[in-house]
Formats: sequence, C-alpha cells, structure tokens
Amino acid sequence: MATETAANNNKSVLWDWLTTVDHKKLAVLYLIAGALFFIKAGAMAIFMRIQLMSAENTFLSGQTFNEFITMHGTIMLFLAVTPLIFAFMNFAVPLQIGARDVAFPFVNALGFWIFFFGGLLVSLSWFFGGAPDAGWTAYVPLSSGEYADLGLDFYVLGLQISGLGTLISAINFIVTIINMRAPGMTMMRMPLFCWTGLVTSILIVFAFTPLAAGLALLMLDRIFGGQFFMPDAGGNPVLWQHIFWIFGHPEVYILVLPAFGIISEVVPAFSRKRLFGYTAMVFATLIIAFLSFMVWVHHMFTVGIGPITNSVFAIATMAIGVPTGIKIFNWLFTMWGGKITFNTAMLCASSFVPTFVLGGVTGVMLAMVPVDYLYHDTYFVVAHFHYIVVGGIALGLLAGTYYWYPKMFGHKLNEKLGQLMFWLFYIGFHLTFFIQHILGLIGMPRRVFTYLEGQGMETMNLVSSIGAFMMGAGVVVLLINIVYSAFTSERITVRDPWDARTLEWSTTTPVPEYNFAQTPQVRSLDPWFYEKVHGEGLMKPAEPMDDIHMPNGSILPLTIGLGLFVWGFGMIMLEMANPIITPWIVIGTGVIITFGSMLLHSIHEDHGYHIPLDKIKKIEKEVG
Amino acid sequence: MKGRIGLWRFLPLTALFFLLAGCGEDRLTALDPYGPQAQWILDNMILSLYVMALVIIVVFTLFFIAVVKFRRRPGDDEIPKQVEGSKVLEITWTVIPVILLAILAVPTIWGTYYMAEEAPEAAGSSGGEQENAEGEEGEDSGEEPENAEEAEEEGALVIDVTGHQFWWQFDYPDGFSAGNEVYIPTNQKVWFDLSASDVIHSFWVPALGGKIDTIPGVDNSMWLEANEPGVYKGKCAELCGPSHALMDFKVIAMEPEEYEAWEESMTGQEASGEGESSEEEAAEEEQSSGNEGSEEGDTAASEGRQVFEDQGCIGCHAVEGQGTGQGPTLSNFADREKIANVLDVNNENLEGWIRNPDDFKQGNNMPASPDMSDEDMDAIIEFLNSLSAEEDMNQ
Amino acid sequence: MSDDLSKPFSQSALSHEEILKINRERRIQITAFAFMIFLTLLAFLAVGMEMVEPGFTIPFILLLAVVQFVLQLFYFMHLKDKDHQWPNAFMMTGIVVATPAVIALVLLLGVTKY
Amino acid sequence: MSDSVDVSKGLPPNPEKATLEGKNKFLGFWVFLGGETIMFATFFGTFLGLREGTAGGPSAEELFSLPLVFLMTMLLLTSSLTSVLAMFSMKKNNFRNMIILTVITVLLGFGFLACEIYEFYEYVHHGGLGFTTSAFGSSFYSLVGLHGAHVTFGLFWFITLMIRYSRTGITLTNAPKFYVASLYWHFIDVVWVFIFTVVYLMSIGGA
Ligand code: HEA
Ligand code: HEA
Ligand code: HEC
Ligand code: CUA
Ligand SMILES: [Cu+2]
Repeated sequence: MATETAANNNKSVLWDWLTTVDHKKLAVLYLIAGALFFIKAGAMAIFMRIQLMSAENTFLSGQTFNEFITMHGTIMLFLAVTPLIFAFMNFAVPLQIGARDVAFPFVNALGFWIFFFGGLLVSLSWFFGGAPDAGWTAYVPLSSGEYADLGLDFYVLGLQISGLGTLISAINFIVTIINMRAPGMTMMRMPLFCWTGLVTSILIVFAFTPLAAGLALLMLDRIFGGQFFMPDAGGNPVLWQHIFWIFGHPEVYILVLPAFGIISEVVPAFSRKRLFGYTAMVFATLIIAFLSFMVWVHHMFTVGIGPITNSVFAIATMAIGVPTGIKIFNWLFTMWGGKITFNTAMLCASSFVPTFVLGGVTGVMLAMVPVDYLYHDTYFVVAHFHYIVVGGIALGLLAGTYYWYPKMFGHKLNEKLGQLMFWLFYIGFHLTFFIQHILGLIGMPRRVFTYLEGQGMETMNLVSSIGAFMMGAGVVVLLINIVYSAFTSERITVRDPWDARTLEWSTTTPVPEYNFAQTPQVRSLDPWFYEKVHGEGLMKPAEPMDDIHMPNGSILPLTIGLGLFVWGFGMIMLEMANPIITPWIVIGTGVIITFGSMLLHSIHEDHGYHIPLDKIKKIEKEVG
Repeated sequence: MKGRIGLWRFLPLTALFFLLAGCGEDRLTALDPYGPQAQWILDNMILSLYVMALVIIVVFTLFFIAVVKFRRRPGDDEIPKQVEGSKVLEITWTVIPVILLAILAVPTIWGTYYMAEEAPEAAGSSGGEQENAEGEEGEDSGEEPENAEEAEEEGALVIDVTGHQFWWQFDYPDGFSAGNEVYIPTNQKVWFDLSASDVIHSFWVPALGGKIDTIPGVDNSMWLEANEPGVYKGKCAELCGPSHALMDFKVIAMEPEEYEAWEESMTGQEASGEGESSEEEAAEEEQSSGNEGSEEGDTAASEGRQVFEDQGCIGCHAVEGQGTGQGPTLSNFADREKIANVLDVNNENLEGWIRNPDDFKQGNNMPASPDMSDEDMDAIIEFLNSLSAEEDMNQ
Repeated sequence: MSDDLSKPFSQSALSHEEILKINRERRIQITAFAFMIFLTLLAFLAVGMEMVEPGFTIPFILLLAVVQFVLQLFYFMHLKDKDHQWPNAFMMTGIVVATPAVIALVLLLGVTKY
Repeated sequence: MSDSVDVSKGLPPNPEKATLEGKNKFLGFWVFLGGETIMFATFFGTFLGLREGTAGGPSAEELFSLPLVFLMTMLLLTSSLTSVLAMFSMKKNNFRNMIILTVITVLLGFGFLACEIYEFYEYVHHGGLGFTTSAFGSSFYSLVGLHGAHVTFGLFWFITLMIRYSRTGITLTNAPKFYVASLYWHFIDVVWVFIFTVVYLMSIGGA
C-alpha cells in the first residue's frame, strides 16, 4: 500500500491553496476570483451610469466609455458569472451526487488557473494603451486590425485562454456527474442543480469550441494578416457574427441554467416541499439546451440575411418560451402549498421568478422580427438582458451564496444585513432597468456614451443611474456582511442548518477533505430528506469504512496557466510597436513552461495517497 | 409584496406610451409613428404587450398568493404534503403558451415579409416622381401590397446610403449627393440601398420604421414612408467607434411638389436652364445667385470657394453633384440643422469645427486645420453659408 | 490498489472465446478498412475521371464521405459497442449542432438573401 | 469501490476501462471529441463560405492536385488501421506488437505531414497562394493547417507515450492513455475524410 500521507502537511497555507486540487477549496478560489471580477465590472457599470446621468456629460470620453462597456460586458459574462457558477458547481455537485471529489481533480485545478490567468490577461489591457473597445460582441471590422488597437488582442487571447480553462472544467463536470455518482443515485434522482450543471457543461463543450474557433480566426486576422472578414480580399464580416452568436446565444443559457438550478434547490428547501414536476423540469432543461443552439440568428435580425431565415429563427426563438414557462410554473407550484420561510436566500430565490418572467417576456417580444427592427441595439435590449442577468442570474447567485455559505465557511451570513442588501439591490435593480425599456423605445440606442439635450431622455437616465447606485450600495452591504459575519456569527456545528433536502447537507460541517467517510447509499430523490423522514436520520453507508484514496496537490496547474499567460502575452507583443524583448522569446518561454509542465505531469505518475482508517475515525469523532 | 411592485409598475407603462407620444416635438420616439412601417411596428408591439400582460398577470397573481398564503408561521414544524407533480397542470402550461406564441407568430412572419419588400424593378428613374405625388396617399394605401405594383409602373425613388465613421452619405439617382441629411417626398415608399465603407453601422429612423445594418461588402435594402412633412431624427444604432453616439442624421420629408423643387435645385437643371450640365462653375454660380445676399456676399462666397479648394477641403467635400465618399457633401450645407450633427449652427461653432473637429467628435476622419488664417476661415464660412438648396427653391 | 496500477501483466485474462471474439472483430475491422479504401477510391475517381454526371458529383462524394464517417466512428472508434451510449450521445449532439452551423456559414452571409 | 478490478488473472479484457480513472479518461475524451466536431465544423463552414473569395488570387481549381491528396489520404487511412490493430494487441497484452504497430502509425503520420508541408510549400512558392492573399487562402490554410496541427500533436503524443512507457509494458495506468491517443488519431482521420471530400474533391469537381 502506497501510503505517502499528506505530503503538504508542513507547507504554508498559501502553498496549500496554490496547489490544491480539492474541489471545495477550488470552489472558494472561484468564488473569490469571480466576486473580484464582479465588483470590478460593477464599478465600471457605475462609471457608465455616472456618465449617462445627464445629457452631454463629459465625465468619460467616447473612447473610454466604449472600453468600459466592452470590459463590463466581457468581464461580467466570462470572468464574473462563469466562475461564480463554477464555484457553486464545484462545491455542490460532488457533494450532491455523493462523490469524494470530481473525476479529474488535477484538471479541475488546471481549469481554474487557466481561467484565472486568462482573465488576468484581459485585465492587463488597461496598462497597454487601453482596453478593448468594440463591445463584448467584438464585431468585425470594428475589431479588426485596421480599426482597433492592442486592446482587442488582449480580448482575443485572454478570452481564448480563459475559455480553454472553462472548457476543460466543463468536461470534468460532465464526467464527474456521469461516472462518479454514489450507488443508488440514478440520473433521475439527481438534484436539479446537478442536472443544470451537467447541461450547462454540455453547452459549454459545444459552445466554447466555436468561440475558440472564432477567436482563433480573429487572432489570425489581426496578428497574422488573415483575410477572413474584410470584403476587399473576399472575406465577409457577417461570418464573425454567425460564429460569435453560435457561441453567444448558448452562452446566455450557460449562465442562466445553473441559476435555474440554484433556484430549484433553494425554493424546495425553504418551502419544505419537494420540487414540483421534477421530471418535467429535467426535460425542460434539456429542451432549452437543445433549442439554444437553433436560435442564434435572433441577434442578427437586422443584418439583412433574408425573410425566410428571420422567420424560421423567430419561431425557434419563441419556442424557448415554452420549456422556460414550464420551469416558472413548476417553481410557483413548489411554493404553492408549502411552508415558506423567508430568509435572504429565499427572498432572492423567490423574487427571481417574477423578475425573470419580466425579462423573459421582453425576450419573446424581441423575437418578433419586424418589431425587433425597432428594439435591436437599443436600451430595450439592454433592459431585456439585465432583467435576466441581474434580476435572474445575480439573484440566483446571491441566493446560492446565502444558501451554501454555512456549508462552505462554517457560519451563516447575517440575516438583517442580508435583507437590507436584498431590498437595496432589488429596488435599485428595478429602478435602473425598468425605465430602460422606455428609453429604448423613445430612441436611445445602446452603447452610446452620451445623448443630446432635449430628446426627453434626461430624467429617465437619471432615475436609472440612481438605481444603479442603490445596487452598488447593496453590493457594499453584502461585502460588509461577509466581513461582519466572519467575526460575529456563531460557528455552525450541525450538519444541516437549513433543514434541507439534498446530500450535501448530510455530511459534517465543515466538510472533511474526503467529503463522505463512507459513500452514502441513495434511496430516493432528495435522499437526505428521505432518510430524515423515512430512515434513521443519517445516510445509510454503501461501503464499509476503509482507507480513503486522495489525490495529491500539485503546483503544475498553476504553472501551466502561467505558461499560457506568458505565451498569450508574447503573441500580443507581436502587435506592439516597440516591445522591449523580442516577442518570440516570450512566446517560446511560455510554450516551454506550458508544455514542460504538461510533460512533467505526464511523466510523473502520481497515484495519490491514502488517508488511513484511524485518522478518518478520529476526524469523524471530532466533528460528531 | 414583490408581486405588487411588478404589477403597478406595469400598468403605467401603457399610460406612459400615450403620455410620451404627445411630446414628440423632435420626432425621434418610436412611440409616435409617422409612417405605415412605424405604425405597424407600434401596433404589433402593443399586441405583444397585451399577450405579455396576460402572462405576467397570471404569474404574478400565482406568485403573490403563494407568497402570502403559504408563509410558515413561527413554530410551525409540520411537513407539508410532498406533491410530485401534476400531468394536467403540466399540459396546461405547455399548451397555453404554445397558443399565445402562435398568436404572435402570425404577425411576425407577415410583417417580416411586409418589410422585406424589394424596390420595384424600374427603380432609379426620377421622372416618375412628379406623377407620384397624387398617386399615393394616406397611411392605408401604404400598407396595400398593390402599392408595389403601382410604384413599379411609375418607378420608385431609390437612395443609396453609405455609412461612414461617423457620417452618412446619401446618393440620389439623379447624380447628386447629400451628407447627413436625406430629403424624401411624403406619402410614398422610398427605398434605401445600404452599405458601408469602413465598419458596420445601422440605419435607424425611429419615427418612420425599423433599422437595418449597413455592412461593408453586403448590400441591404429597406423602405420607409413618411405620412407628414417634417424632420425625423435618425441614428446610427451599431457601435462603430468613439463617436458612435454622435452619428446622427435627419430625414427631411417634404410634400412631393416641394421635394421635386428641392431635387431640381440640387441637380441645378431648372434654375440654370443648362439642362444636364453639372459643370462646377455653372452650378456654383447658380447656387450663389440664388442667395438673397448682396453682391459683396456673392463675391465673398466665390472667394471662399477658392480658399475651400486651396485648403484641400474640396478633396473630401463635394459642393455639388456626386459626393466623394471621403466627407459629407456640402452642396446644401447652409440648410443643415446641426453642424456634423453635434453643434448648433453658427459661425463660431463652424470655425471651431473646422479648426479642430476632434474636439467635438472623437476619432472622426476630418483633418484639423488649427493654423488657418482668419481671413481664409471667414471666407470659407461665408462660402459654406451660401450653399443652400432650400433658399434656391423658395425663390 | 495503486501499486497494481503501474505493474505490467505477465498474461492476459482473456478466455479462449474472448480471444476468438477479438480476432473476429479484428477481421471485421480489416474488412471495414478495405471498404473505406474502396469508398475513397470511388470518390477520387468520381471527381478525377468525371465518372458521375457533373451535377451529381458533389452529392455523391458527400454521401461517400458520410458513409465513411459512419464506418470510422462505428467500427474504428467502436461507437457501435453497447457501452458507448454516452460517447454516442456526445458525438450525435456535436453533429446535430454542427450541421446548422455549417449551413449558416455557407449560406447566410447576407450576400444572397434567404 | 469501483476502482477495484480483479487483476489476479492477468490483464483484464478491456484494460482501458478497467479502472475508474480509465473510465473517466475514456468518457472525458469522447466529450472532448464531441466538442471538436463543432470546432472543425466552424472552420469547414468558414472555408465553404469564403471559398469563392479569391480576390483575384489563384482559385482552388487552379491549385489542387488530386494525386498528392490521394497519397495523403492513403497514408492517413492506413495509419488509422494500424492504430486500430495496435489496440487489439493491447487488449491481448501483447506489448511488443502494440509498440511496433504504433511506430508504424507514427511513421505513416510523418509521411502524411511531410506531404502536407510539401503541398503548402508548393502553393505558397509556386502557386501564388499565401495565407494573406485572399479569404480563400486564409480559410484554406487555417482549416487544413488546423488539421495538420492536430496530426502533429497526435504524433508527439504517441511518441511521448512510447518513450515514457517503453519499459513498463501494458499497465492499468497507461492502457487508457494509449487508448485515448488512438481515439484521437482516428478522429483526425475522420476529419480528413471530410477535408479531402469538401476541400479538395468538391473544389475540383464542383462546377
Ligand atoms: C442569461 C441570459 C439570457 C436569457 C435567459 C435570455 C432569454 C431570452 N432571450 Fe435574450 N439576450 C441576452 C440574454 C438572455 N436572454 C443578452 C445578453 C442579449 C444581448 C446580447 C447583446 O447583443 O449584447 C439578449 C438579446 C436577445 C435578443 C436579440 C435582441 C437584439 O439584439 O435585437 C433576442 C431576440 O429574440 C432575445 C430573446 C430571448 C428570448 C426569447 C429568451 C427566452 O429564453 C425567454 C423565455 C422566458 C419566458 C418567455 C418567460 C417565462 C415563460 C412563461 C411564463 C410562459 C408563458 C410565456 C409566453 C407565452 C410568452 N434576447
Ligand atoms: C452578468 C452580466 C451582467 C451584470 C450582472 C450586469 C450588471 C450591471 N450592468 Fe450591465 N451589461 C452586461 C452584462 C451585465 N451587466 C452586458 C453583457 C452588457 C453589454 C455590453 C456591450 O454592449 O458590449 C451590459 C451593458 C450595460 C449597460 C449598457 C451600456 C451601453 O450599451 O451603453 C449598462 C448601462 O446602464 C449596464 C449597467 C449595469 C449595471 C448598473 C449593473 C449592476 O447590476 C451592477 C451592480 C454591481 C455593482 C454596482 C458593483 C458594486 C461594487 C462596488 C460598489 C464596489 C465599488 C468599488 C469601487 C468603486 C472601487 N450594463
Ligand atoms: C480627409 C478628408 C477631409 C478634409 C480634407 C476636410 N474634411 Fe470636412 N469632413 C470630413 C469628414 C469625414 C467629415 C464628417 C465628420 C464626422 O461627422 O464624423 C467632415 C465634416 C465637415 C463638416 C460638417 C458637415 C456636416 O454635415 O455638418 C464641415 C462643415 C466640414 N467638414 C468642413 C471642412 C472644411 C472647411 C475643410 C477644409 C478646411 C474640410 N472640411 C476638410 C472630411 C474632410
Ligand atoms: Cu455608425 Cu454607430
Ligand atoms: Cu440570444
């Protein structure tokens, strides 16, 4: 028996975090990284709202404003929400399916670090002549070498790298969910959050690959003189739009499905009722995923592709409303007849439902092609998607934060501050975005850094900005809450502070390294609830107590990420006017670090170590 | 309680439409349509709003009741009945949305084709316009499909639109151009063939209709129709660079007779009596003679023209006939409502613009001339102020 | 068990029947390969010798490609085996998603309006 | 748990899937291949969409030569067969055979790669079609080049595996690795089927 016990016992805490392959610690890393990016992008939104507060304001120049919208959109979608959903997926999915870890712990860490360094690369653009400025959609020709500077190179390579990280994490989740379920945990007994996690991961696999292809084309175009998009040499700018939206539309469902999943966990937990229509929910999720690949042209109605195409895609788009509606009503009927407890998590989760519907129905309105000729690229669209991404996804993530916080960190967040945050955020949100529908209709295009006086837009923009400040205040309260609770909240020692239903609440708090001392035997949907009501109040073990096999930590994920970062930066240097070092040297260094680390990893066969039985017994005794 | 917030927010929405519709002095808002296309869009938006209102009311009512009625009282530890689901309900909320969506799908497809109507074949011959004047009237006839045939017989007006960073070029079939302001006759469909020279822009006149992108290498077309004479604001709706927000334009709709006169003064046929000739000198003379200004004004202007050429402005700005594609045509500059869409029309602003355009529109393509002498500047301004088509036709 | 993981084996646990089965399968694979070479030849000949009617060439060679594609996936890559449902599902999804994407990139570029 | 396989009788029948680790690798790699299909599809679509955009430069008909493509096709198809056979050897715990067949696969792969490099060289220096010449050029080189990059990566993968495990024989750790590499190689082959059909044959016989 190779029992090299935990080798990193005597290493520093920092080293422990940098080399960790534990899904729970990676979840925390994702959470921190995502939150930082969220605050950064949110602060940009605040700056944008200050600029738009009054007509012909000169707080930001047109150029800077464009950089802000681009970075706001890009960071929010790729670097804030994506890691946040990954944080919860990383934390909850293995626990909910009764696994000790994900399928590839090493790849899990790799995914995080690649994502992180990719995000870092995008953020570096500010220090090299300005951020990308062509919108998060980066339409060519505006994003081509002829019209955009270095910022776009950072966008292209940074997203390429962070997208790679996202992709491999997604593959990891898929394999985890399919292969690592505990005995008895059939697919149709999985919590809905696992289902949406699975489906989201599948969407990532099929959507981030075309994005990678598109970004590669754009990179070839910008750095190596490719001719894909410029009409003079036979290229076509519409090509990019197709590739982008083939990715881009599934991307929005990638973000929203895990939020759906969180809602489907929180609402039953606090209504003390099982999820209404579980099977229908699962199939609705699958249908949404399938349809999401068939509707991307609805972002391109005004491109002039032709009436047949527009009609077909309009119908397909509307069709998505049906499975989504199924979900909405099932949530409503989960609450119906339940015993609802309104704490912050439930406030966020339940208010998700009406807000999301408001955003969803404007989506269906947008799908009416001829009317979209009016809405397209106006603030109406901005209002539509913020109703979903803020009123839906952000609320969902907040619900998830409040819900899983005790399990992740061993103490609850303060309720009073939580409710204050909720009301500030919620009211501020409606103030900011409701009025933007009307702004769009009275002729305010999106992505404008200013508007002229006397067009009737001043008051509404002011209201919108005030709402944004309220939201900002809400987020500040959340941050205060996190710090405050860390010092004042009492430690949680019970397994299940919410009286919830799924497996993650059946392990001890804080969750031990190995999650479950004995893999649980699952006998029903909502297995923990089932055992509490019909069983003996604890999960039945599916195996005898034994040594537990654990993977070793490794610094290589970090170095691979670093290598890619250096490599990408070298590619960007090819475009710089006077790079101090020859770009190819930098590129070479990056390639060597990357492939060197990969080689090291494959040469050094690492079978992990075993936690001996007596140690497990000791730990289990301690936490009770 | 959240339910109520949503509800009372929604009701005033419809009221707001009518409120806002009243104050449309600038004719920018889409809530106050001035043409059949915009009217169609508004009607169908309101149709969809009704459908959505239904959905929202149902959802909000259910939500509101659930939230109020099924709260857990403190100390109540009873476990509610665990309901698995309900086939009947499941089917209900699948079928009803399908029906609602079907209701929306019909006008969607109809409207898509309605707006995709192509310019009639005999396009481009402007001779037809005179007769057109009485031929087409009313918003209703605008929606009739036969209208197309009618137009076909008589030849429709097709204007080429090119989007540039950050201005619009309008080329008329009669061989003259307009920059940033496009003149159209009322009560007839006017077609636009659109493209772009640099990046993607989007052509949008909210009060008249929908928008369509102008894309380099792709030819698009759309039609618009105005019911009433007036100025309609247009905007570029696709992010196209730092001054995207300032890439406005105006559609000026005139009664057909008036339009015809304008057209003639732009081509310079009638006034000069020189037929097809668009020789620079002839057209220029004809234009300045149209000024009610005195002799001095006249000579100052022609001096100005010299300076305008010497300074190289003419390389980018045509002052008669076809535009260059480098800068907006200034043939009727004195009729502009704004200089470069951002500045009020007056001589200081004009001078400021010419000296340093980047101050007003970041990233635009006009070179600055900060060191131009004051005399030259005055002469150019004088000259630019003399370039009017409207005064010409009022004469 | 981790020490077993890097230990080679002196023998195979295959029973005699299993070996026969593998040999049979190997023969099928070689036949499939021969068939694929044949398809390839056909495609090249169709184009090179202009054997097929011009208008049909493209559909014909595309059909050949699809047949070969299926053969490769199902035989060489074992998608036909019954423990391959998940891989099968993923490949199918890939194809289902890829088809409209390719069609769109070819047809819907705005040059011709559909 | 499920990573306990019976190893007492020798190498289990499906060594690549005998351990949980192997099962995970196997599935994960298929998921990755599923994603690759649409990545290649994007490049195919780009090529097909831009094929006509020669911008006055050379067109497909003028450039492509069937014999070379045929040779390349044969090399790659055969290498696919040898790698299938290598997997049969692996199942029978015949390490030597497996290595020999893999070496043949690699050699054929290098043959293919050499042809491709020669082909590109010809087009650039004698055909007048550079990467930047036209949209057709860019999309052609990026599609076929992406495939070539996959081939190169696959070759290095095989070589690393063979060097790393040259002495160990077939184990439960390396069996999944060889298996997955061979899946990858087949996938490259499948993509090539479409490349020779769509890029070469369709361009020549397309009219
Ligand atoms: C997570 C994010 C998310 C989600 C879930 C959605 C969901 C939907 N979106 Fe949205 N969308 C975006 C994010 C999102 N969108 C973003 C970011 C953009 C802008 C991108 C950019 O340009 O930058 C955008 C843009 C966008 C456009 C393009 C607008 C334009 O640029 O012109 C369209 C057009 O069809 C559209 C439609 C829809 C539809 C029909 C849905 C549907 O899925 C909604 C379905 C939900 C419901 C309908 C509500 C619940 C249903 C019921 C209660 C049943 C009964 C209902 C009916 C019968 C109607 N969206
Ligand atoms: C998940 C996605 C997401 C989220 C959560 C948000 C959140 C917000 N967005 Fe976002 N937005 C997008 C995605 C998102 N947005 C996208 C994709 C675009 C399109 C981009 C494009 O056109 O390319 C867009 C565009 C966009 C616009 C339109 C820009 C334009 O077209 O001109 C506006 C304008 O009001 C806006 C505002 C806001 C506001 C006020 C918030 C608020 O909810 C933010 C709340 C958060 C905070 C306020 C942070 C709080 C932190 C602090 C207060 C700390 C303060 C610290 C310092 C100041 C150092 N967004
Ligand atoms: C390189 C080409 C170029 C030259 C030379 C040039 N301009 Fe311009 N000009 C432009 C462009 C481009 C615009 C539109 C700018 C915009 O709105 O983004 C413009 C706009 C203008 C406008 C505003 C037009 C309107 O529609 O309101 C005026 C007036 C003007 N130019 C005058 C001049 C004068 C006077 C000179 C000579 C001193 C000159 N230009 C030289 C390119 C040029
Ligand atoms: Cu042109 Cu925006
Ligand atoms: Cu979409």
